[in-house]
Amino acid sequence: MVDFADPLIRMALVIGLLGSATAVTALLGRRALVIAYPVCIVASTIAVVTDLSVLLANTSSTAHLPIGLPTIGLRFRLDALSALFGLVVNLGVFAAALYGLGLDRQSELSPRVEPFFAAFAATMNVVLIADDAFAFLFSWELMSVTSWALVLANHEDAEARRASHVYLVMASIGTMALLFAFGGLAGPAGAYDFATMRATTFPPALAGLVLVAVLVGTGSKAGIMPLHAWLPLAHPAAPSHVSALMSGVMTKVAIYGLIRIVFDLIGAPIWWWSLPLIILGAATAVGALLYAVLDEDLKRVLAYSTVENIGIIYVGLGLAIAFKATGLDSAAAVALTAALLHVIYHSWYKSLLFLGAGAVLHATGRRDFAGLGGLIHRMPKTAALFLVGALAISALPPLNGFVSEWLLFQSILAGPQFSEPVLRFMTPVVGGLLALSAALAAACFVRVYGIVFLGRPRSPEAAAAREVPRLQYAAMMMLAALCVAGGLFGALVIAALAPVTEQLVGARLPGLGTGPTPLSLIAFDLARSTYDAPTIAVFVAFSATATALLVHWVSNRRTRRAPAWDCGFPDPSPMTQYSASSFSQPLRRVYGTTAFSASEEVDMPTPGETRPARLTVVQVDHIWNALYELPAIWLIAVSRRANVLQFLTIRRYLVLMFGALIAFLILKAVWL
Amino acid sequence: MPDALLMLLGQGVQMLLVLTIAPAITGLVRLTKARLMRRQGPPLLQAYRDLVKLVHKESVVAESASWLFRVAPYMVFALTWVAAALIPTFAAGLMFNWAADAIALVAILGAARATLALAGMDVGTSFGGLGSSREMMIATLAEPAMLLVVLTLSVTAGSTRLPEVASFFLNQPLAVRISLALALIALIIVAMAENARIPVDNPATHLELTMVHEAMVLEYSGRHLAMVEAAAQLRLVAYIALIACLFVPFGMAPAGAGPVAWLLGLVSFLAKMVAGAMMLGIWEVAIAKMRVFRVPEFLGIAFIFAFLAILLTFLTKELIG
Amino acid sequence: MNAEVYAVIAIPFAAAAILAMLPGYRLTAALNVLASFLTLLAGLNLLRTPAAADLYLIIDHVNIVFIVLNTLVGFTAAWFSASYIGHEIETGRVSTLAVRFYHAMYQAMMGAMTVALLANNVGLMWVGLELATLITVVMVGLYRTPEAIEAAWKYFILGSVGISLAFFGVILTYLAGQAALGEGMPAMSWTLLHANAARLDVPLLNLAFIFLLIGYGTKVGLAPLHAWLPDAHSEGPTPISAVLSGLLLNVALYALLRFKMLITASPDALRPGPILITMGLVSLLFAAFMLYQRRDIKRLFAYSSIEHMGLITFAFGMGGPLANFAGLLHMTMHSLTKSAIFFAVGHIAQAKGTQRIADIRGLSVTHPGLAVGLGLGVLAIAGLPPFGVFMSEFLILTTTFARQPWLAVIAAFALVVAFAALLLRLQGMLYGPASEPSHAVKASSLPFVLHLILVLLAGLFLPSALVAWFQRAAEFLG
Amino acid sequence: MTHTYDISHFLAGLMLVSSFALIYQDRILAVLQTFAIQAIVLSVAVAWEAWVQDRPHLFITAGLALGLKGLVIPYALRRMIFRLGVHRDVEQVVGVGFAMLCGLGLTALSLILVLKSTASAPSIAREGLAIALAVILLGILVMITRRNAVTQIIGFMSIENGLILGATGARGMPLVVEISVAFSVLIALFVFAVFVFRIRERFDTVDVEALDEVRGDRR
Repeated sequence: MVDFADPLIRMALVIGLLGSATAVTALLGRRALVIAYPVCIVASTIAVVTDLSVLLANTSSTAHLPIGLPTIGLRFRLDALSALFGLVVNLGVFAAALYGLGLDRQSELSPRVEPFFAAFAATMNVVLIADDAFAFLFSWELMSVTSWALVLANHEDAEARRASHVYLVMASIGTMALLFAFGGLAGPAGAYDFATMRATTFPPALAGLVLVAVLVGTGSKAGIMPLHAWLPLAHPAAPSHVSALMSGVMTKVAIYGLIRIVFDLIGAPIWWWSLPLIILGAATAVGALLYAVLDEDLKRVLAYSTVENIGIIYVGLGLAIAFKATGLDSAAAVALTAALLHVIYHSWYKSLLFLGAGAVLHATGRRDFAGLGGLIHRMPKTAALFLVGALAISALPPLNGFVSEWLLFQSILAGPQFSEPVLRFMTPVVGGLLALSAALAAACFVRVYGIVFLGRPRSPEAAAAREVPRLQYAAMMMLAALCVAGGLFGALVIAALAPVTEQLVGARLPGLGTGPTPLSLIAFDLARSTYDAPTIAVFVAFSATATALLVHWVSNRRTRRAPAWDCGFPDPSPMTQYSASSFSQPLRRVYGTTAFSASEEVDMPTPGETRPARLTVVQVDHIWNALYELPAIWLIAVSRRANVLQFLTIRRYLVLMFGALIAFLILKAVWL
Repeated sequence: MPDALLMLLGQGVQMLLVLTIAPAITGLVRLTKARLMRRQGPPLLQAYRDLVKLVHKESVVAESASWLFRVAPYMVFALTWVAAALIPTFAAGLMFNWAADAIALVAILGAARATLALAGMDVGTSFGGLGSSREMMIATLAEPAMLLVVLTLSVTAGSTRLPEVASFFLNQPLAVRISLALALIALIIVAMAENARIPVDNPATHLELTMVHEAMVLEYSGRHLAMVEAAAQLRLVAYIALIACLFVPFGMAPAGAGPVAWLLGLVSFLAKMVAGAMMLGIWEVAIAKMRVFRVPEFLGIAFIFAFLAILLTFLTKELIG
Repeated sequence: MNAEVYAVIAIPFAAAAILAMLPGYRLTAALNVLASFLTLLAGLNLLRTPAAADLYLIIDHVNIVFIVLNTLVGFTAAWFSASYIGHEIETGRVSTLAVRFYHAMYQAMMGAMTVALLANNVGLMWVGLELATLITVVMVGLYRTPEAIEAAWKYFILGSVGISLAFFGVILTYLAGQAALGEGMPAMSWTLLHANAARLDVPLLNLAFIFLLIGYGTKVGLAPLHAWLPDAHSEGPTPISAVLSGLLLNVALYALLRFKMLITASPDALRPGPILITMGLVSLLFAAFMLYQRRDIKRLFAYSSIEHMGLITFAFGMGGPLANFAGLLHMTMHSLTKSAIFFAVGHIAQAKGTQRIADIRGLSVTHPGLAVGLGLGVLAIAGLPPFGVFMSEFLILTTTFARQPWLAVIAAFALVVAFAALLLRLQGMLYGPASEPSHAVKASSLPFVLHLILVLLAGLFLPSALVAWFQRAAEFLG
Repeated sequence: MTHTYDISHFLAGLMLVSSFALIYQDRILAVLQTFAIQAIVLSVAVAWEAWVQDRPHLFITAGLALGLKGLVIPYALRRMIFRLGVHRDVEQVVGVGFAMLCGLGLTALSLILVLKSTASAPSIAREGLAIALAVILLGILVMITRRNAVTQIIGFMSIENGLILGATGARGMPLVVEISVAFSVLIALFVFAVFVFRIRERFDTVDVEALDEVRGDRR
């Protein structure tokens, strides 16, 4: 007798649906593939409803299956935090599945994608409701494997193969770290269920050790620098709606793991725990954008910007820990709310942007800036929706990106209340870095949008682009609407977050209706800060339309179309317009020279030579070289050395064996 | 409730006020410069005439331009106007002051800038791109600096809401704080950069190598250009008003004060604006435009100052609530 | 000792005798499968019989699992070898005579291993193990290629020296027992020794353990005693590779475990933990690095076997209920998975007509079935869910970290290094444009499907009886 | 009773000496003869044990040692050596002197080990065991200091002599006979293997190092 009142039962139904979709599509192959996305849509809808109900009702239900680890079993728990992230995940799944449904049924219906897509969705849901270490890591690792398979979907591409390899290796490193973390929390006796971990208090040394492990473990999946390197490889390689899931949603699952362990399981935090999060986060927020703003590949830029946003979330979480550890609960609530809000909102606009990128890829078959441009004429709808995403991710009011940004700055303003000098020093530094990253993000996405959608097409493919099918458009539409609504009605979302912040830091933000208007946002109290998106939106809309009408009324409405002003050198070729690299040249000169020791070499032919002049830009990715290239080289070198042992003579092997024996015998003779 | 009506009225007054004085302020700057250069210079009303003329001219739109190109000017204008309207000028606590605090204000101005930069890239000429890219590069340095300045003041005043900040300094015994001084310098530098003034940019030039803002709007004409120009003038007003409101709020009518206090505030505000404009003019005459790639260093100074300011504030600030 | 137990030993040896006389590979192959199946039935039948022990044989919670496992893998490997050898004869790699002799040897080997598993007598255990080794030596040389002979000869020499050392260990054990149990057979019976562990002659026992460690360690393939293993795996016929990796290593390890139990039971004997941990970690690291340079697919997985034997030894070295449990589980999972992998590899090598990894590309395009088999197998052996190896590695690493963080870090490092290598090769073989030539091959998919299903089930759910046996054995292992 | 001890001790000592002789010899034929002598000494020693412990079935072991290892195998190997034409080979890998030093070291080690370990056991077992261990280790030493398949076999057989010595020395140890038989089979296999694998024909040498050229995984 199952009653569907129990949210966990409903989640079980969801996971069952997705799992069976996987099984059927995997076993029946091409014939069954069509069902994958519809099932995903249904399942994610149920899941969204369930999570929403749990979050709003702030209930928590548990279940226990007699399988999995002997004597522990599989334990599940669905509380407000899980529900919140469940919302993020399943909204993303819904949008991606909708988009997938719109894919060209003949060419892009692939047995290498559909089965894993459903499985991927299922595993992410399981991670969120896991309530013991085994269940958690089991689904966590399964999540990595399924996404790995998805990255390999177009396996003819050597780049995709390399990306997937780097990805799964990084993921396994992360899993090892998490194994350590849970090992530390479970202790030698092996108390692997979260309930026991919650109950126990750990010695600071062990807790610190666990924290490091958790940072590595979740960081490698979330893509915090310097563990981010797989992300700009793997996310672009996957099919676009999968990239949307990986970038918009899976990284959030990693964040969930971090929050679950650090805020929930380890116990009362110590102030210095926040330092690694804050420092890494701030560094990532700026560093990733420097990568993004100089990159030439649409999807890779989006991936880098994901890394940046993860950095921002880390800062928020770090501040929350710091505030909580120093007893400033209301400030902790603000910081945590900012982080969670950013989690939700980023999943929306990042999915939107990736789907938009997918649309571009689908329409033109190109991802490189050098081959795009002018798409606003060919695919106006996509262009409009992408614009919403771009403005939102640049944290411009009144869209949603700004709300979380604003809250984060509010929490930074509470910095002077720290008693710890280090934290007092850190917060303004972080504030500066965040401000920098916000400005860089704006520059980055003006560049992206300007190059891809504005101007004139840079390639015949771009010139011949066609608008995407209706379903893909619908998926993007939904996300864009969410972005706008999230921006205007942020107060409502924040009110919905209150249970989670209560659960994690024991405080909440001032509720709805305490401000001048029902929907105005208040961080601490009315006197300290308010932000009222709807009013501003109305204000701007009003004045814009008023002005437009007025001007049109007084002016003569004549408008003449004419060729663009060409400074007297008529040259229709689109090559004359600003390219992506020329756009980023000032930024490269300002930031790149230090960050990537970027340099330009101009090869100017002497007068009379016919060869073209050539400007080559050299950039060095120091992180990659130091932390990925170098170890790999070292690894191969060592293995070459060791490989000598494969080609010894039998006599030498006997010597080895004999040596081992004699060594042990001597040990025995000496010691025992 | 007459009180609310009054504040609504006040808000309306301010919106019209900033709109009406904006061209005059720009004109005043030009006039000052001209006079200092021993030129006759255009009369104050010239700026108004230019706008009217532009509005009545037909507007030429490039063939490769999209709808964004035509919508952008109105958006930019509206955003800037709203920003200017939300800064307490002659009276604190007007109807909509609470709608956006200092941080939001910075963001709104940022939105205006981004929109204009996009419009610059829309036509697909090298000029537009050049302007946009330089504009955004400058913004990446100017915006953080400005945000830090704002944060400094907010921390000192214990609020990010401009009316509170203003009234805090009003009720504070007058004292020179090093952090505030640094913040002021930073903000002034930023203001120059954002308003495309010498030494960062030269509003009067149309020389490809040097221009930033003008290159971005090169394609605009007629009513669109009028909107862009008006927006630029409004932005100048907004910045001077912001500096005035944050650093010399004296004479501003406190929240809840009546029309009488408003008149006083109005006078003082206009005085501040005139002073600011003339100082700007003098400064622009006094120094020369710098090369584009010297600008980052110049703005870097602003960033450093703002950063020092906020650092000092955070480390010295006694615990607040 | 009751008849069921003798049946498990008798059937294979009888079958060996019969097969030695019969000609024709189809018939013998069929008979081989049949005999293995009967053995499997007999093995399963043992599950019902109560634990019992006499001076020669024993059936208890420690070996029951391994006996069943042995008979099972013996059966599946026989099934696989039927189709495999068929193909080999068609391609003329082996003569029918050799095959005839091969099937007889196969049964004899299975019998010998069962003897070693069932032996309650340290001498008898030794005899069984060595017999099995010698037979495999001959089978490794089956192809008569220079490589095969080189491998067999090396296996032969190293194995025989191992044999001798192990035997000296047996003598010492007897002498150690003699002090407590007097002269004669009782002093060699494991149960009696274990019962009187407290009264054994400790120094002799310690000395014995060292010799047994080196002797049987050679069979387990622990570095630096591993040298025979990779070549023996890669040059012999694949069914034998599967049996070697899946069973013989386990049996040797099982022998070691029995002695570990003995030495743990005697209070003031040396603690084998550190020694085992060292050897385990050395093998683990060494194998992990060796994986990168492999060009031959079977040698690749042979080294991965060394790696896993290292991990298991490490786990037993750590000791404690969790680690020992995990070690036993890992032994089971590894033998199932690794043999499954070898089944897949055998068919792949036949399909591509080569064992060179570089010449095997794009299987997922040309042979989806084999690709899935190999892919799942490798993911399983790499310790990814939902397979059983994940559970054992989960337990090993977590409990190690809780007790000795640095050891856990080293082990994890080695595992990641190995994983990266395996994944690299796997992607190269499964994905990308397909390589020529590729023949169709009638693969018998039942064996690896069966194995993978078992491993998958184990990853999700362990039957309580199994858990109980492992837990009891874990207690004994200290 | 004391001279029983003396005699078995004496015989064991003789075996040890012969092991050293094995290391010392550098011509195959000489090695072979030395081994034959060692086997004969072993058979005597085993026979003596059989009489002393009065376990008549040990005489089988003694007979095997004498017949198989004392006569048959040396003869077979001798023929093989001549057939392979390696009877003049000098194939020490390390110098005799060094090998002897190692041998001394190993003997010392085994003495220390056994005497430390067997404080409780009867002294006869101790001496026998110590020497048996020494013989085994020396046998391995022979194996790793020779390159030739034949000499490796001989080395292995002397290891096995040591084992038999130890096994018989261990009073009342069961299965010794069976195991000695098993060993004899193994050795037969060994010799057989040289023909089976036809090392000579395939690699046209019995120098085992030649095998390593054909190791797989080189390509």
